[in-house]
Formats: sequence, C-alpha cells, structure tokens
Amino acid sequence: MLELQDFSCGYGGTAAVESLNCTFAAGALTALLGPNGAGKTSTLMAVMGHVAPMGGRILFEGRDITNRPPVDRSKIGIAVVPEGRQLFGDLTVEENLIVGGYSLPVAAARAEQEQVYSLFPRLAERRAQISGSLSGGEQQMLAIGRALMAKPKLLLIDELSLGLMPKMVDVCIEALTRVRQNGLTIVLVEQNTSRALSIADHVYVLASGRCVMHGSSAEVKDNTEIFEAYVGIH
Amino acid sequence: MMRRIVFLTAMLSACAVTSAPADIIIGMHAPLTGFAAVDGKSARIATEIAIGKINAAGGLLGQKVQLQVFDDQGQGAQAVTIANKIVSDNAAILVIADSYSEPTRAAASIFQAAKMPYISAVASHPDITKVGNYVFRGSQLGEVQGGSTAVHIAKALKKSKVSIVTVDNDYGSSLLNGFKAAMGAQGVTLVGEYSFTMAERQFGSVVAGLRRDNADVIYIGGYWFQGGPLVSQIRAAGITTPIISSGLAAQQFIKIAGPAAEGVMIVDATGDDNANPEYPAFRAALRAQEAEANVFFSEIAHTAVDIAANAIRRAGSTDREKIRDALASTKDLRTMYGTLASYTSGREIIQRMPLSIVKDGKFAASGEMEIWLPAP
Amino acid sequence: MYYVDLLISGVAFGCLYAMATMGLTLVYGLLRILHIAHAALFTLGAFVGVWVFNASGSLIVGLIVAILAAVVMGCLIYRLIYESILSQPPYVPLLASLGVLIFLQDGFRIVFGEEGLTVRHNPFYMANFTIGAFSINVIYIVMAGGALISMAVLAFFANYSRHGIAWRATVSRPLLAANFGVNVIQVRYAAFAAGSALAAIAGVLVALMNNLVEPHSGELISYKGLAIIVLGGLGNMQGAFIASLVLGIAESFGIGLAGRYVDRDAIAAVALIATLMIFPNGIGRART
Amino acid sequence: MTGYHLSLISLTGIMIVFAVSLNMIMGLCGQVSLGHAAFYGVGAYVTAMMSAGGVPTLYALPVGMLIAGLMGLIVGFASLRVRDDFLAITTLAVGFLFVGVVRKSRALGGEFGISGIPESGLGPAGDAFLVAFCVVLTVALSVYLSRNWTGLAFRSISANEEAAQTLGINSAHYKLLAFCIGCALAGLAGGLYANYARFIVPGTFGFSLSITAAAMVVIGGIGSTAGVVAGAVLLTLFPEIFRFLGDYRMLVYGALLVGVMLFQPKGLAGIPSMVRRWAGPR
Repeated sequence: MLELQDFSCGYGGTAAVESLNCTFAAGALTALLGPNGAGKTSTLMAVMGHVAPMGGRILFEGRDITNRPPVDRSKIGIAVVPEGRQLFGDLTVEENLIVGGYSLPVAAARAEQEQVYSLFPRLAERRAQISGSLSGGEQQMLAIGRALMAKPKLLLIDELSLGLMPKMVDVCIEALTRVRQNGLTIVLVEQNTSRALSIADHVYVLASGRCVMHGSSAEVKDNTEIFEAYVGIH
Repeated sequence: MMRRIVFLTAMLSACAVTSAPADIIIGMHAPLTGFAAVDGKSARIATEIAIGKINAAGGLLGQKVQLQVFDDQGQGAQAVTIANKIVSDNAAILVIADSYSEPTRAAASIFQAAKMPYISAVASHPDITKVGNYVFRGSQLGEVQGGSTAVHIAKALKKSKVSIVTVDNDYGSSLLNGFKAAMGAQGVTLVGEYSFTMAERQFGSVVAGLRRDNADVIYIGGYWFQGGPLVSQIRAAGITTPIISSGLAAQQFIKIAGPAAEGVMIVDATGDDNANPEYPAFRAALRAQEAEANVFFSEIAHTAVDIAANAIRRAGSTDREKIRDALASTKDLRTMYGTLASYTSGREIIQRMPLSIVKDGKFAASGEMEIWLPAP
Repeated sequence: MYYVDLLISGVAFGCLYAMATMGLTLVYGLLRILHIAHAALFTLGAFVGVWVFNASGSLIVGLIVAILAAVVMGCLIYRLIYESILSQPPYVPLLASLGVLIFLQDGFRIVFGEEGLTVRHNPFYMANFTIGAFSINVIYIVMAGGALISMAVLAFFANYSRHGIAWRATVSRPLLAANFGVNVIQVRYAAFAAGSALAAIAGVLVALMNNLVEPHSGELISYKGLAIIVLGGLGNMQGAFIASLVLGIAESFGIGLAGRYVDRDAIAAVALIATLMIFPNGIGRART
Repeated sequence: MTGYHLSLISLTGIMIVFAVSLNMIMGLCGQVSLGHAAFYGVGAYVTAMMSAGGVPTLYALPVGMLIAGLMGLIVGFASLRVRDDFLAITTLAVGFLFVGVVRKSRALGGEFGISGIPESGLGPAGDAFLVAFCVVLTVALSVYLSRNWTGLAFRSISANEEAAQTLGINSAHYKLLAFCIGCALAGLAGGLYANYARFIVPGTFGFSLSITAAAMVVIGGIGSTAGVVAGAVLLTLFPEIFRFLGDYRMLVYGALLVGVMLFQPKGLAGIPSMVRRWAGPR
C-alpha cells in the first residue's frame, strides 16, 4: 500500500528522517514507535506532503507521490489524524466533517457523514457545537471522523492517546478496530507502546531519524531488550 | 558621502537653470503635484498665459520675461528647498507664490532675508506679510473675507443666526477669526460652529448639526473638493437654508455639487462675467489648456503677474529694491481680478470685494460687498 | 432628532466601512498580510464605475464593470506581488502593499486626472426620504442596505455552503485544509475576488454620495481598515462588521459632539491602541 | 557652495539621522514601526516651542531629544505587549494620534503650526555643520551598537526572541533601550528640522513621513547602517534626482518600493554581495 524507499526528509536543510525503508501492507495496522524526536511525526507529515523530501521516494499503491502537493494526496486516498487533533476550532462538529469530505461528491459525503455519526454517536449529539469547545476525547473522535470522511485507503494517526483519559482511548481504538474491518490501512504513531503493541500487526521502531528495528508485534515484544533500550515500556 | 551629494546637486542645478542672461526671470512655486495639484495647474497655466501676453507685447524693459516654475507639492519642507534654490541661483528678480499658506509661510522668510520681492498670490495667512517689507499680498486676507461676510449677512441679507463650517487649516481659521471679530458689532450670532480636516469628504455629523441649528444662513469656508460634497450632502438632507461661502469659486465646485450649488453665494469672486475686457480671451486660453478647474486660482495667479509687471515697468530697472518700492506704491491697477486700489503699510491689498452667486451652473456677478478691516 | 441624525449617519458609515474593509479581513485571515493596497481597489471600483456609468448611462453596467475591474486587479496583486513574498517577514508584504497603493493612486491620477470624476446623472443626487419632520438621504439607506445585503450573502456563503465552510477551515488551519482536498490557492483567489468586489461596490456608493471620485479617495479606508481588522478580531468577519459599526458610530458622535477637540483619525487611533493594550493579540478567540 | 546646496545637505542629513534612528528599532531589534514621524514631530515641537520661547537652539535640541526618548519609552512598553504586525499597527495609531492631538491643540498652534522659529545664530553653514555633526554621531552610535554586545542582543531578539531569552538576554530591557534610543534620535532629527524649516505644521509629521522613513530603511537594507544612509540619501534627493520624471515621480516611487520588496528585500545593502555573486570566484 505505502512504501518509503531510502527516504530522507527534514526542515530547512536539517534531516529529521534519514534513509528510511518501510513497507506498510494493505489492510494492516502498522505502528511507528520510538522516543521523542525520533522522526515519527516527520515521517507522517512527509507522507502528507508537509515536510520537504531530501532523498528517496514515497510510493503509494505503486505510484511515486514524493513530490505531489498535499491537495492531491487526499484525492488518492490518504487521510490524517494529526497530533493534538488540530480541529478547525471555529467550525462546528458537522462543518469539520464537511471539510473532511470535501473531496467527495456531495451525496457521497453526506452518506459518509451518517457513517461517522453511527460510529461516534457522541458526535451526532453535538453536531452543531463549535468544535473548539468539545472535550479532549470528543475532539479526538471528531479528528478520526473527519479523517474517515474522505473514505481514505490509508489513515495516518499521530499520537492517538496523547492527553486522553484511558476510557476515551478505548472508545477510539474500538472505533478503529471497527473501521479496519472494511480493509482500511492504518499507520499509527504512539507514545503508549503497550497499547500500540496490543493492536498493531507490524511495528517499526525509529530512533534519531533511522529505523533501528522492525517486525511483527509479537517479534518485537519478544526482543524486549533491544526494544526497551530504545523505547522503554510504559 | 557629502562630496557626492554636493556633486550631484551641483550637476542638477546646472541642468535646471538654462536661461539666456538677458531675460528677466520671475520665479514661481505652486503645488503642481500632491493634494492641490488641480489648483497648481490652474495657477501655472494662468501665469504662463499672462507672461505670454507680456512677451507678445514686447516684454518688460525691452527684455523677454521668463518664468521658472517649481513644484512645492503644497508642503512647507519642499518650499524651503525651493526658496533656497531660487535665492542661491540669484537669477529671479521677483518670486510669486501661487500656493497654500503652509509652503508660502515657510518660504517667505527666506525671500525676505535675501531681499527678493515676493508676492503671495493666493495664501491668506496674516503672518505671511509680517515677515518683512519684501513680502506682498496678491489677494484678500482670510480675516477680511470672514469679517466682510459677517457684515454682508447682517446688512445686505438682513439675517442674524449663522452656522459656520470651516476647513481645519489656517485659511479656515482666519475666516473664522475674522467672522467672529466682526459679528458682535453687527448683531450676528453663531448658532453652530464646525470644522473639518483637509481630507474630509463625509459630512454626516456636520449635516446633522446644521439641521439641528436651523440657522438663517450657513457660512462655509473651504476648498472646492470639500465644498462640493458638503453642499451636496446639506441639500441632500433636505436643508434649504441659504449658503454663503469662501474659497469655493472653482468650476469644479459646481461640477461636483451640480444643482445643489444653485444659489450658493461666493465671497470675493468676480464670477464668470468678469468685467475685464481681456477676460473672455483669458478664459478661452484656459479652456484650451484644460485648466478651468479652479478659475479663481487662475485669476489671482494672473493678477500676481499683473502686479509684478506693473511694478517692474514703473521701477524701470531689474534692481530688486527698486521693484520692491514700486510694488509698495502700486496705485489703481487694473488686474484680471479687479482694481487694486493700493497697498497698506503692511503690504496688504486694498481692493473692493466682489460677490458672485451660482446661477444656471455659472458664477454670476452679484454686486460688491462692504469691506470690513480688522483692527490694527 | 439631532442624535438620531448622528446615529443614522454613523450606522450608514459603519456599514460602508464594513463593506469596504471586508477584503482586508479576508486577506488577513488567510495570509496574515496587512493588505493596505486594498484601499486602491476601492478607488479603482469608484473610478471605473463612475466612468462606465457616465459613458453608458446605466448604473448597473457601471457597477458590474467596476466589480470586474477590482476583482481582476485584486487577484493580480495577489499573483504578482504577494504570492512570492508570503514567507518573508511581515514588513515585506506590508511595505510592498504600500508601494502598490502609492503606485495605483498615482496611476489613477495620471489616467483619470487630478480633479477626479464627477457623476453626470446621479440618481441619488439630493434625493431624500421624508417621514414627517424626519428625512434621511437616500444614499445612506442604499449604503446601509447594500452593505447589509452583501454581508448577508457573504455570511450565508461562508456558513451554509461547502465551499464557504472549506474557506473558513482554510482560515483556521491552511495546511490541514489542504490535506482534506481544499485547494488553498483557489480559496485565496476567492478571498481576493470577494473582498475586491465589495470594495468596488463601496467605492461606487461613496462616489455617488460625494458625486466625486478622487485619486486618493481610498485613503478613507486604508488606515481605518487596519484598525477595523484588529478591533474585529483578525480575520473574524462578524467581529469586523461589529467593529465597523462601532467605529462609524463613534466617529459620527465624536465629530458631532466634540469635533473642535477631536480629530476623526484620532478616534480610531485611540480605540486601536486601547484595544491592543488590553488584548495584545486582538479581540476574539485565542488561536491554538 | 550656495545656500541651496547647504539646504539640501542639511535636509539630507536630517533624513539620515531620522532613517538611522528608525533602523535602530526596525533593523537592529526587528520591531516594525509605522509611526516614527510622531517622535520626529515631538522633537520638532519641543525644539520649536523652546526656541520660540527664547531658549538657544543648542540647548533646545537635547531637551527635544530627551522628551522624544521618553515618549519612545512609553511606546516601548507597548511593544513589550504586542508583537510583529500588531506592533506595526499600534505605532501607526500612535502616529495618527500624535497628529490628531497636535492638530486640535491650541497650545501647540493647532493647524496653524508654529512659525517664526528664531534662527540658531550659527548661519546656514553652521547649521549644515551642526546637522553633519549629528549625522556623524548617529551613524557612529549605530555602527557601535550593531558591532557590540548590545547590537548582538538586538539582533538575536530580531532573529528569535525565545532563543535570546534562553541565552539569558533580557529582551524586554533591550527592546525598551532600542525604542528609547531610536525615538530620542528621531527627536533630534525633528529638532534639527524645526531649526531648518523654522516653521512647522502638524501635517508634516503624518503617516506619509513615517512611511517614507520606513521605506528609507527598507530600500537601504534593513539592519545595515550604510545601506540605510544610502536609502535616506536616495529618497531625500528623490524629487531632485528624478525631476526629469516630472509628473510620474510618485508612480516610480511606488514601483521602486514594490520592486525592492519583490526582488531585493535586503535593499541596497544587499547589492554588493549580489554583485560579488555575479562576478563569481575565479
């Protein structure tokens, strides 16, 4: 589904990620783990087209999208749940969803909106509320819902659990498990490694912009020594 | 750095002055660009027409007259540079200011110090002539206009309650001061007093006040670009009070105010039916050069040349002191504006004050006003 | 009655300010540029509108051509000037914008003449609407009505159409909006077009009121527009509308009641300084 | 050398002092000010009032400087609260407020301004020398500040305020200092102007003068003392140099401002390095 080949990227000439080789299989949930500053968010942002590539390629469904503008990436099926939610704070819940489905035809977007509401009934209750005034958990639901509005093939999630009550994390993970059944590919960046390992199919561990270890969840869990050296189990 | 500036400016000034030595040079500054560019154009072309006539008739003292025009942009700082340049070049025998009070005041002391005769054609600020004995006026003082208006309202119009609206600069203030100084003795009272800035075009608050005042007469002192919108807005609000005004004798005023201008009385304006036999030809020449926007400015610019030429002829010399003396002794001179009776000891003009009234889109002469003079 | 008159004139001008400066608000919201050259679009609209009206005899045709001219010029200013300097420090686009304003104003002077243009057959000329002892200039009604209608159309678009919602999302988070398929460049052109169109309408209305357009007519809104976007909460349309009304009314009463001691420009200046000292980032919700 | 040349030199010198003073705030400290003419105006009015009251010019000038500097301090406090374009708008409003207040103030002559400001008694050459002296002083101070630690602090604020604070540089302290010095020097320039024109009106100190000063700094090259001096000379002599353009001066002026911002945001100061780049290493 998504492939990074010898990929480097960074800000203002300084590399944040170097020579990364990753493959994200279709239908799988892949977790990117690693300490702060390891380059996880930069990798996601590069896939969305917000970090300048410095070498290598990004392939999506076999197509080279390394230099495509962000606007195109949503059309080919990539969506993001950014770190800290980043809702359109002045807009209502429903309006956030409408923007999420902006690249779809009107009727399809409306249908998708109902799907999201059935996934998160809380959002349906609050559809006319200004999104900036929602609670943290509701905001995360809205961020996920907004990303799902575009009917993506690939969903990038940055720090799902950050700042959320455990109960809310459960609600979100449950929702993700449900949407995965439709074949959605997910890339999850997480600080909460135990949570991530419990749901991920495959794991990449990054440190200082490089991949230091990867494998299936089970493999990584078994290699606890190396893993803890880089990440530490929380 | 310094040397470079000096070199640069020396080069420039060498380019700027290229006149045959035999010519008589008259300097002039006017706002050719900037907010008053329309007035500056009217003045410059009128001056050129007046000098062209003199040259066509053989010049002055057997020499051709040459005009050097400078753009003061209506700004004091520019006028200082220009005055210094004219004085340094030492070529002009007399200088005319066809400009507003700010640049004229700024330049006057420099010409006085250089003993170069200087005629303030338009500017009406009282301090200008107080600078010294080389500085003369070419038109009526703001105070005189304002005071005479008060007298006219009481004696000719037989009204007493007046609302006054003046531009917030030295012209407007002098009008107001003159009006207030004269009104007491005439039994005229102010029921409303308003001012507006140079850039103002929106007079909603003033119009609201005028409606409340319900005066017998409204007196407006300002320029055409404010007077046009102001008079339109007054009439658009349904206020039908008679209006008398100073400073609006510009064709452009009628163009802007259109039917609202009808019946507006204009203080100190000769009207389109000026009695000077050369007047129709003058207007035709202005029209040919599209300089009819502010005929009042044109008339007094022409008048300044009339006054200067007369003095130079009588002085019989290009000696500046003799020209100064001749200016001071000007007597019963027929100008494009009217007849200049004489100068006061303070070098202010003594001249009858015409009144005109807007009728059918033209300025029609409407007799003369009694002159009020401020106490010395 | 006097106070009612002052209020009416204040509201009429407040509405006019709102319409004329909406472009500044839209552009600031999207690009964080103080688009002072916007004032020139107001003047351009007025000149073109009056010129075409005088030539064709139809105010509607004049208005349409004026809007087109201002829209084209507004988009050109974005394309030729701002687009390449968006990443520079804020003073760069600000001074470039000032340069454009100076350039265009002098261009108007050269093309249309120093003395400006007057309207030949002004339909609102000396027209007033009288109820008993009470009369209002028709142009005031047109000004307030025109502003309210155009603002309502804009507000409806921004709140109830998909494109309008996408536009607001772009103001809120431009990078992210792009990720949802919003074409940020198109949104920018739309903002310049809508703002310029409103400025052109406002310009024509002021020309009709004064019966005059001058090369520097736009100075009416250049600096005040900046005050309004700050008072209104930076890029916030409702806020800007309220700020415009407040400023229009404050000016009307300030000049009316204390005109001899208060300068019109100083009223906006005091309001601006006081606001910024209390709310250093402008009124309105803090952005996260 | 004629009076005209002396007068042009004086005016150019005054504008150099004024532009360099703005550069202290804008260039060295990264604080955009669009109301600098107000401080020039404060200096001019104080000097004019004192001279007219009989105080010799040489004593009146420092007082004007002091008061303008104090006013700068007040606005400097405002600059601690608001940043970037907000500060630009605040200073712009300060400029309008100054003109608005002076315009309506009877004590300051209102719209009439102050005329008949007595001569300094130094004569035209002496006045020009006084201006030249002030130019040397201002330029020397500007160069000194930009080369020394204070200048370093200024520049680090302009580059990155948070970083400067973590380095232990008290940005508030330096911002206030920059405003204070910059406005005091603007007051000096204003005082020199009052002595030069011997007649002042409020309109002179309005928005367009503030913009002209900002344009001088930016066209010259923000932060570069030499560039700003060149910018001030160019724009002051602009009407003289470009007299041949006649009616199209403002058009060219506007186009120049846009052109510099688009193609040479470093201003004139950036030209030498550009030329070097073109010439290339051999």
